[in-house]
Amino acid sequence: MTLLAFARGPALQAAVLIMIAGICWRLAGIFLLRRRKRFALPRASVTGRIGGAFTTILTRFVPRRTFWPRIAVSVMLSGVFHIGLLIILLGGAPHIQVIHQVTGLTWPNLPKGLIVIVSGLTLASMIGLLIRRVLNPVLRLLSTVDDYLSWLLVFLPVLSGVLLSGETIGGYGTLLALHILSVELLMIWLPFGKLMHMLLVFAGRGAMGIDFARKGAAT
Amino acid sequence: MTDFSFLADDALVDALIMEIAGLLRRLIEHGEAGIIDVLGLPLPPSCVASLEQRLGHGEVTVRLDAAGASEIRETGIPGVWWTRHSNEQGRLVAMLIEVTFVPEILKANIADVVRGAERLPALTNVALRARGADVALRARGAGRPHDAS
Amino acid sequence: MSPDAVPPQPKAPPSPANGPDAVQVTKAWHAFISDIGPTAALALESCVHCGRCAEACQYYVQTGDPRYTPIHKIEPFKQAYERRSGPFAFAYRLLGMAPKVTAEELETWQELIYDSCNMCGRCSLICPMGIDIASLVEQARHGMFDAGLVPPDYLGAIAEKEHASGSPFGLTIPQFHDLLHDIGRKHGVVMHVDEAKADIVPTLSSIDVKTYPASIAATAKLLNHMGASWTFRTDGFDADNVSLTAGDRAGQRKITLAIVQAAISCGAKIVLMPECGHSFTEMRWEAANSFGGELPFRVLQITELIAEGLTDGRIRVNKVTEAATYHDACQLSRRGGATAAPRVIMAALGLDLHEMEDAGDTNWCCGGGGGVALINRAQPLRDKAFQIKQRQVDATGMATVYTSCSGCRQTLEHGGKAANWNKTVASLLERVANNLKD
Amino acid sequence: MMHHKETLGTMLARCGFGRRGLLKFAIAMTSSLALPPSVAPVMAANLAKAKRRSVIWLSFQECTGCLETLLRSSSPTIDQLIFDFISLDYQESLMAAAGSAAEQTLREAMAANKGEYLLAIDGSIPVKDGGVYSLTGGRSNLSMLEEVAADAKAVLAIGTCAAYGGIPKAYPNPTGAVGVEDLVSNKPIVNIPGCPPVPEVLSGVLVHFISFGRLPELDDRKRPLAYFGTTIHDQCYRRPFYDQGKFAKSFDDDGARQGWCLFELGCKGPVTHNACASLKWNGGTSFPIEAGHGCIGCSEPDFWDAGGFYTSLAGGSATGWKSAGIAAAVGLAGGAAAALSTRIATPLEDAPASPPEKTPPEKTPPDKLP
Repeated sequence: MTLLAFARGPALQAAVLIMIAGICWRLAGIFLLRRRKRFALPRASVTGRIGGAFTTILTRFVPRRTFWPRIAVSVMLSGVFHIGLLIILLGGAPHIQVIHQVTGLTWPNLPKGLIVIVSGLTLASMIGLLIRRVLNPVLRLLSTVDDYLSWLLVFLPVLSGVLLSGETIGGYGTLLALHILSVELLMIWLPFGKLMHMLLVFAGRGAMGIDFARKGAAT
Repeated sequence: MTDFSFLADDALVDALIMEIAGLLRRLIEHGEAGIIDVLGLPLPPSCVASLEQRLGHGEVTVRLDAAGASEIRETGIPGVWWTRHSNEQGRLVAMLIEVTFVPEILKANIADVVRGAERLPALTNVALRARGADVALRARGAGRPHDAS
Repeated sequence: MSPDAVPPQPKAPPSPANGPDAVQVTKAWHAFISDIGPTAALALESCVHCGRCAEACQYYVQTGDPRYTPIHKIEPFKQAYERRSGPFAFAYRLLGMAPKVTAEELETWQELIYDSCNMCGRCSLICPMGIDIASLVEQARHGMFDAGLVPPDYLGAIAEKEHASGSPFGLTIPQFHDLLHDIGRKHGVVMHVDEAKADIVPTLSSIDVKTYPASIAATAKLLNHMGASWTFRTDGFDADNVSLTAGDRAGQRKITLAIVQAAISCGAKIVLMPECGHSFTEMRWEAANSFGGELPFRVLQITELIAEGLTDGRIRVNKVTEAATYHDACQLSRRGGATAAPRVIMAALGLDLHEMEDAGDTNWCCGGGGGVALINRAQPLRDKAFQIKQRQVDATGMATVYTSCSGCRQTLEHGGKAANWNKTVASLLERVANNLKD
Repeated sequence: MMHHKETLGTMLARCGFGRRGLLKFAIAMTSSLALPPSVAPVMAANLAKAKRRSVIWLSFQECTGCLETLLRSSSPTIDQLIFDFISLDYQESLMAAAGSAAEQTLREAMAANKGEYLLAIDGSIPVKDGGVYSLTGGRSNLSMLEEVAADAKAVLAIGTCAAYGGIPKAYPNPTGAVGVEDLVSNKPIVNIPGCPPVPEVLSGVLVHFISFGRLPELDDRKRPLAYFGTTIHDQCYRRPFYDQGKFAKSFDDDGARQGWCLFELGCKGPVTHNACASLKWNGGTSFPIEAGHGCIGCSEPDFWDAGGFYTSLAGGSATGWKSAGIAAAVGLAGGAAAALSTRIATPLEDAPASPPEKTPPEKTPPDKLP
């Protein structure tokens, strides 16, 4: 059993199962709490519940213009990071291959050179985010071990991915194994820490969207 | 084969020419021969072709038949030889740029010369008649050079 | 039952003299987690510590003190949630990851949860994760109240008095009855008080009773002009609901249900909320939940009523030649969705409105809402918040700033006096009442 | 007949190959062994003077594929003759003798060249149940290996089976097959994996051994670095398509016809160390990828169990839906338990006052004033 066979075999299966169980556990733990019935009559001129949820989910991707000056750095860095990560995951040929294996969907991939450039930008933005988290007094006050651990568990896959695409140290086999193992660490930690925000972001914004749309208030 | 022409050939060609110049200077000053194993270098075929074309043709072209065909050609630069060796299946097994007065392989090897010398006496008319061979008497076909027995 | 759950019985808040001890700490986190539904749980679970909410909060923006980061204000209660009712609560307790909330912690957090938070919801608007931090602070206040940690000077005191007597200033019903008729006589307005049947039951903010009686008269004048059948109800008039801002759930429900019962007993079709922010949020969106069913009447804020009256002709006003700017009350516009009504009114009045920067949904809070105006030691913080509003109004170059919330009006006036600011702060209701066209 | 004292040079001359042929062969070998060109004359000289080197070839649990490919019958070439020169003293498939006579030959060869003969092995060695699953003349390969390897100068494990256990070692490995390196530790071992291995690699190793008296430089898996230092992927002529992200999606789509990269069709080139892409097969004719099929990684240990030949390296053996379902159920149960315990711990104490039986007021439409 080579490291790669281990990474693509039992380790992958264990990570997937832990992630699925963890996600279901956390979501069930949240959504099965007692729900207070809301009796107040919604405002007449209001979009429906689904409309409200979607508006907030979409509009919160871009902060309101008036906030930009004060959060420009945060928006820029996290924007480059998230969009970069999305391009890597949805544009990289091997990633499409994995998605195809799981879902059967496939689509044309971006050239590897472009993906490497985007990965470089993503790494840079992540380092920027880390520096900001350490230096900014607000972020230093808020940050917990989970923030730094989650940062690391996302940084390692992107870094190993870049090294893999360059096929430099240790050759393709070892680098691919390390890349997959680092993703598996991410998958294992995902449900229990900050990375769960990948799912909670939609649920959270949706919940707020529904509540505020009911009141006809700003979403 | 994929066309690699888009790669910047000139840089590679220039580098090789500089190396050949270095080997030539060493040959002139110290009499030391030098060899560049072209097949061993990760060069695109277009670059090898433009180098060979740039070095040009000299006065000597030798065809060698030994364990497959080989061609040893002096380039336009005296002392710089372009050698191609193929094996019995005709596959190119080595391509060299030899910087020397005359490539080693052209010289007859002492062991072969000694064996050749032992065979020579057998070719005289007296030896042939002694063996009752009527071949020479008919004096029609001249003996082909490597007809050993 | 989790081992150390204490059967909660709401009673008058204990005197906070000797500071919180273990029992009160338990009551604190128990009150907080007692009504956490999926939405609140989602909010507590999805914070990614990006720090953007600080950039929207006037207290961080003006002081630069990271402690005023909105999400940080509920940190001890978030830990309590994780330890007690989060999905992985058993793991947090087992591994001791979220430390137990300590008494000292609660005490230091009092200033963060009360003095430096108007529950204005501007942070909820910037949060990329869609966390309604304002409502979490409100829930945190439930905990602080149960632990007897409401700032005593004088939000705690007023909340106590309101819980006991039904009015923040402890007015008895007869005193209040006479007061209304005095205002009617002084302003020459027919007052309807405690009539058996009426279509509209207006409610009052105690700030108006104390400082702006003219706006009470204006309300009466307006309703008479409309020819509607209306009456004040002394058995259900206090719109303020200081208990809400203090975190006293029992008091909040008692005050709210008093209004509901009064309105039902006289068959009202509309309960009218005065020029006040939190009262509208409480009555319009929360009262039905306390009532446990759909309210048998509509709840309208006074600006909504005027806007509707102007559009269907029941209210007619004379044009005014005046230019002014308008300050939105957070609970009415951002949190309440009634941003449009004042604009309709000012347009009908022909008032030349110069909107200030960040008007409407993303307005900066006046600094007085959410009970902060009733906390003396919060004065420096309020002044800092006021500076933003001062800059914004000065930028419009207008001499007058209208508003539809007496809380804002009083806070802006006090701030203005302190900074000898030569602007007049006026009520939109009174402007309408003084320009009715009979 | 072989003259024991004869040198390779005289033997080649006898077969019509002069020293030029030998020098040319040495030049080709130096290039393929990635040695500096100046080494060629030295190698040629050493080869000429090289004395007979006895080789004993033991075939264990094997399919004779390695033997087939190494001793092919195409026109006699120099490396073919070198094989003859090394006087393969014992090879069950090739030698005339059989049965006890064959054993006798083996013992004689071992005695005559004690400590000097090369031991070439193809096929894995089953060790389960005392090695009973592969016997030669009633003797287990296990015991034969121990005995013969003891006096060998070096051991050549030819083919993935001999090197790493190969296909017999694939799960569930009923015979307990292992590679030579798992059993022999006190001898220099050269692994020449591949199923079958590239023929030129063996001649390269032999020539290096004969001309320099020592084995070529090996990597951490004891493979000659000259041939196994890079992966197929590194030397693959389709690499530009890989870099441009042009992948064949099926074996007969237009991408495949244009010779695009076969990564998505399961090619294991990137993780397989071998010289197929540079030396190619059948005298440089072609190699699997050039023929349009992905590399299956046959020279890597446990290649048979390293995921399907047609699942791409990027894929993995994902969990089945059933086990995923179970995991989800476990999660939901845990979450539900947590939520339930919270509900119990926080009874609805502020039950709202029961609303009076409401006389349903006629519904005023929300927008109209009374």
